[in-house]
Amino acid sequence: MAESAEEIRHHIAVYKKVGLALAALTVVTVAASYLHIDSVAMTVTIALFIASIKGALVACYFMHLIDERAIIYWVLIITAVFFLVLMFVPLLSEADSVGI
Amino acid sequence: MSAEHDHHSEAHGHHEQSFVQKYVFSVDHKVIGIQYTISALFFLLFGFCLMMMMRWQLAYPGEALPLIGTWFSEANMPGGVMVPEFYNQLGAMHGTIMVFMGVVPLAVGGFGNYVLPLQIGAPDMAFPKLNMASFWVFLPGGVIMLASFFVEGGAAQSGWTSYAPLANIAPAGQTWWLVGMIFLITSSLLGSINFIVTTVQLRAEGLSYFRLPFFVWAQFVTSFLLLLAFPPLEAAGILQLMDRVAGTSFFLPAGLVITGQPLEVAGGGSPLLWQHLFWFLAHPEVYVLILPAMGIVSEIVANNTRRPLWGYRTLVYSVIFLGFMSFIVWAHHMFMTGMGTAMSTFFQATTMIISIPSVIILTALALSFHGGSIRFNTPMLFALTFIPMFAIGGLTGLPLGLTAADLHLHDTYYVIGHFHYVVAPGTVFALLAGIYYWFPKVTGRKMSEGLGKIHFWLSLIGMNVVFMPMFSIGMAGVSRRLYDQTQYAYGAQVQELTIIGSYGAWLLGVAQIFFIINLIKSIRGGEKVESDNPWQATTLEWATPTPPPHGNFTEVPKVYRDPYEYSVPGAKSDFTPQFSEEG
Amino acid sequence: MDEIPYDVKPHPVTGVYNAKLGIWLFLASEVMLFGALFSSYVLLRVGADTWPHGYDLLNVQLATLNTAVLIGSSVTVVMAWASLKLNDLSKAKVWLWLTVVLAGVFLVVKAFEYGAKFEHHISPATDNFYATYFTITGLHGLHVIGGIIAFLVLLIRGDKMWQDDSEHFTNRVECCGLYWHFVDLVWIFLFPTLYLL
Amino acid sequence: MQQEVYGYWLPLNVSAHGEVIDQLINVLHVFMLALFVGWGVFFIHCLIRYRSGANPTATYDPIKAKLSKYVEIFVVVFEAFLLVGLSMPVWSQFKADLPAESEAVEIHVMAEQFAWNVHYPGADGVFGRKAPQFVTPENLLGLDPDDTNGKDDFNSINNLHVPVNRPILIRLTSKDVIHSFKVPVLRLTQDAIPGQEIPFWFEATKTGGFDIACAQLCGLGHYRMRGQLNIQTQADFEAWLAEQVEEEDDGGFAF
Repeated sequence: MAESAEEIRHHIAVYKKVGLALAALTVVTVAASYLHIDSVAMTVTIALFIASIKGALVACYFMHLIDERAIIYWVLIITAVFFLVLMFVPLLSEADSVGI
Repeated sequence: MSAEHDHHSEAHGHHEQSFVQKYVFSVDHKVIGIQYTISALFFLLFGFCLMMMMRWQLAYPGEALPLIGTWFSEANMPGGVMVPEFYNQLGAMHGTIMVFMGVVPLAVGGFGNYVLPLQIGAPDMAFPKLNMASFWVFLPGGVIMLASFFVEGGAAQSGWTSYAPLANIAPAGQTWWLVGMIFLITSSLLGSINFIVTTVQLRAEGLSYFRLPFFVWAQFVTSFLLLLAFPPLEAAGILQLMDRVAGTSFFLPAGLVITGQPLEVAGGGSPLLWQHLFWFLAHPEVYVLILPAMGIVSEIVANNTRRPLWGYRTLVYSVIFLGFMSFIVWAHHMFMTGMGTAMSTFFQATTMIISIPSVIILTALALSFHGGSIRFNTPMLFALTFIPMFAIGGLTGLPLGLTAADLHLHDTYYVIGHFHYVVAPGTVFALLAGIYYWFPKVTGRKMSEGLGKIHFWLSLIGMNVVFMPMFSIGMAGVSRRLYDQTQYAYGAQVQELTIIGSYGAWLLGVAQIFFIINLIKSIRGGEKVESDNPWQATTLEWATPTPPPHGNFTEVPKVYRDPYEYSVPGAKSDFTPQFSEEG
Repeated sequence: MDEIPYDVKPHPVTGVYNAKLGIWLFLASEVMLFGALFSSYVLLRVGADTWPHGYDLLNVQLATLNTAVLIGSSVTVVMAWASLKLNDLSKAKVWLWLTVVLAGVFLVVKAFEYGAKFEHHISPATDNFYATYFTITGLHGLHVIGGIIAFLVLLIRGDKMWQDDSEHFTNRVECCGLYWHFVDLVWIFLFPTLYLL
Repeated sequence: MQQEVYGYWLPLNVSAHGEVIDQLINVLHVFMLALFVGWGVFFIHCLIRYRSGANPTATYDPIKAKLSKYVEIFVVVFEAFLLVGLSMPVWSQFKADLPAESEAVEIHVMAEQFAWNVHYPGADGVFGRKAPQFVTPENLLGLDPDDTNGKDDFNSINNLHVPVNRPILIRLTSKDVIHSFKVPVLRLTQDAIPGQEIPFWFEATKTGGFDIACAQLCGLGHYRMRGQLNIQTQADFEAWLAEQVEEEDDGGFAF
């Protein structure tokens, strides 16, 4: 974690840039949705792609994940694994169901 | 220290504390541990009483409950005879109380809170106020659950699993159940955060991860399970609450006809969604019930065989692997919901895999006895009995994990027998062992060995007489949750086994009277312990004064060796504590 | 032994103080909570015969405004923390007040959105689209309220806390900030999933 | 021919697929018992041999336990065998290989609190369309009155008649909550999920009358949601069908 005043000032500059980037990406998301692309897969991909970039920016810079300690990374990696299980396994089960 | 300045030390202030601060809204992990223990024991007893009433109905369906039958309302027990609705309430609440208000709060809230900080050499939990909050969220949750017996239509009656849509259309008690669950879940979450941070951050100097007592490892893994598995059930609870209160249909498909009347909801929901979210929690929950028990048993076994646990590292790796795998086996509870071949193959494979670390843990514990010098005191009797009892529970899980065998055994008494062997003679025995074992540290007095042994032998017989026949009853095909199994030809055939089981349950009840007497007697007049380390144990909790004061340790503890250094060749005595400098 | 170690100062091995690890663990559980809700949403939507497009039914303009407001509040809260790091309490308090105001704006806008729906007799019971919309945004709204309460506590007790132990206070702002960014993060995913797909 | 149908272990098996299941369950229990007894003998031996009275000083060094390793490997291999060799084939036969509709006798079962509605297609062999909005006390199945295919359909409440030695294809639904269709003698359990139609099949190998139970808690009447399974010879079954169809002709709905 940055301690010196200079590093903090550098951080502040980064925060402003990230804030602007997020605002810009929000505009892009909304603009993209006005295109009303026919393919559902395409729409979902674009929307989630932009959201992921925004999320990554918030997590990396505002939440300082870009230079966080190993212990925090471990917690998040474990969480991410079970998050993916939670997101996809029920869906796969549903898809594999013999019922109609 | 000025008044301005003591906000850190509010938790550990030297100033005189009022009774309320000391015993009610205490931030001391030991007081909170005792609060959890006492409330959990009370809930366990209550849940057990519900079960003893159910056993009457099972053994003698339709006959008036003797002695206490007239205490109940006409709606529940007209003429002392239990009605099916009331039976279902007792069943659902027995499960909920035992799991969420009894065993977990005792194993994690009670033992974890009291013992874990002591074993790692910490002055308290990392967040004492959060710890207090966790208990004071737990208790209202429990009270809401019990209060639901008195609302219109009675308590929740859709099983402890609260499957939709049955739970969606159940009387108001179900709403109370959901609210109560949200409290209990929140309490567990707060607790688990505290446990993990405490274990990671507050270990004494020299206490590396591989020198942690196995109990701490078990609690550590358990906390991760609670942290990550409980939120999905909280989400599910919120969704079911919305279904019941706001008229949504998350779990309700269109076109339901309830007792001839179409159900006026938008539809489009999925009943199986509830099961996925529920079991995503409830399978890890099984390991939340069993891992702390394994931890307690390991402590007591090492202490009373007077030798190191066999394969400490293997045990640690197994417990981590168990914790991880427990997240990806849940749908073996759902084999009969119309699951196809791909997913069922995946889930039966993971289920078989998860049995391996359990086998390894049991083997390691059994091998620990080889070459020991075994003392048979009451805590040890309970702890060593845990091992074969858990083995029966574990082994009978195998047929249930294989889809083909499950085709016959699914939702029969075989299942009930299986998981009760894991949780009742398994976990509950381990918890009782823990009470006998740590009692001298908490109170400065030993519990009576004589009463303890009566308690043990009666409980052992009672437990097995209740649960062993269930395998046979289940094999014969009798479904669980039946108000009266004699309705079916094959149920009537095995009714006598059910009657025998009921007598076992009542014997078990009698056995607990000895335990209660022992507790009360020993607190007031038990034999005083002469030393701070009466069992001659090696772990850090025995380095504190008895009972441990605020802040636990009189000097900052330091750790020099592995947790179970018993009978080290060339050592002065047969135990070399972790905190002892010279070996 | 009385003081709890590493309450304020980072642990020499893990490099974090207790509350920071604690708040991340809490966020991990929150990921699973919202994860379960997202998972339910996907399962219901995939299983539905028809599912409306959010932009046909919901007010995208207001939601875009709200996205901007929340992003703004994330910037202000991180600025508050940076100001404290630079030893400037009064500036930090301004940033925190700004955060609370922005969070308030978010809730007011949300209230207008809800109000418009209720006026048209649209409720969670209408269909599963609205059920998920109201449930997830409602829970998110509760998180926003929680954040406001946390920031108000920090503001009201700020001077005293800062005097007692400035580092401890800075840590508290950092932890509340982490929580607040997470609330922002959830919204960043909620916005396209509910409004734009 | 007197044969015990129900007892203290597996009941009589009357299904074609049940034999493998029984084999699996029995083999597994022998394995479990062997493991438990072997392990228990070692355990009790340790308790007696190493009690503090007999062995005042414990050994610090762990025993080298090769045997336990072999046992663990054996357990793994054996579980893999059970899984791949016995369990999976039964399941895929049961779930994936549904019999062709031309060969099988198709029957619809609709569960409700607290009864099994068994829907037969009648003389024309075609099922009438069903929809929840048509459900009335006279029309429990919710048959569409405008669908001519449904005119001769009949509902046999809690009474499932099937012919022996023929594949029976059941399509299972539920009107209200989750139920579970369980017939112990058929080694069969299948949940009935509202909003879903789940197909499954079996082939009965013996005639007789047996219990159908509900295996999933479905409310206060769960315990008495009992149905009767009648496995008949082909001739008896056809005679029964004809009788039902006749009643249907006489009095409209035969409910």
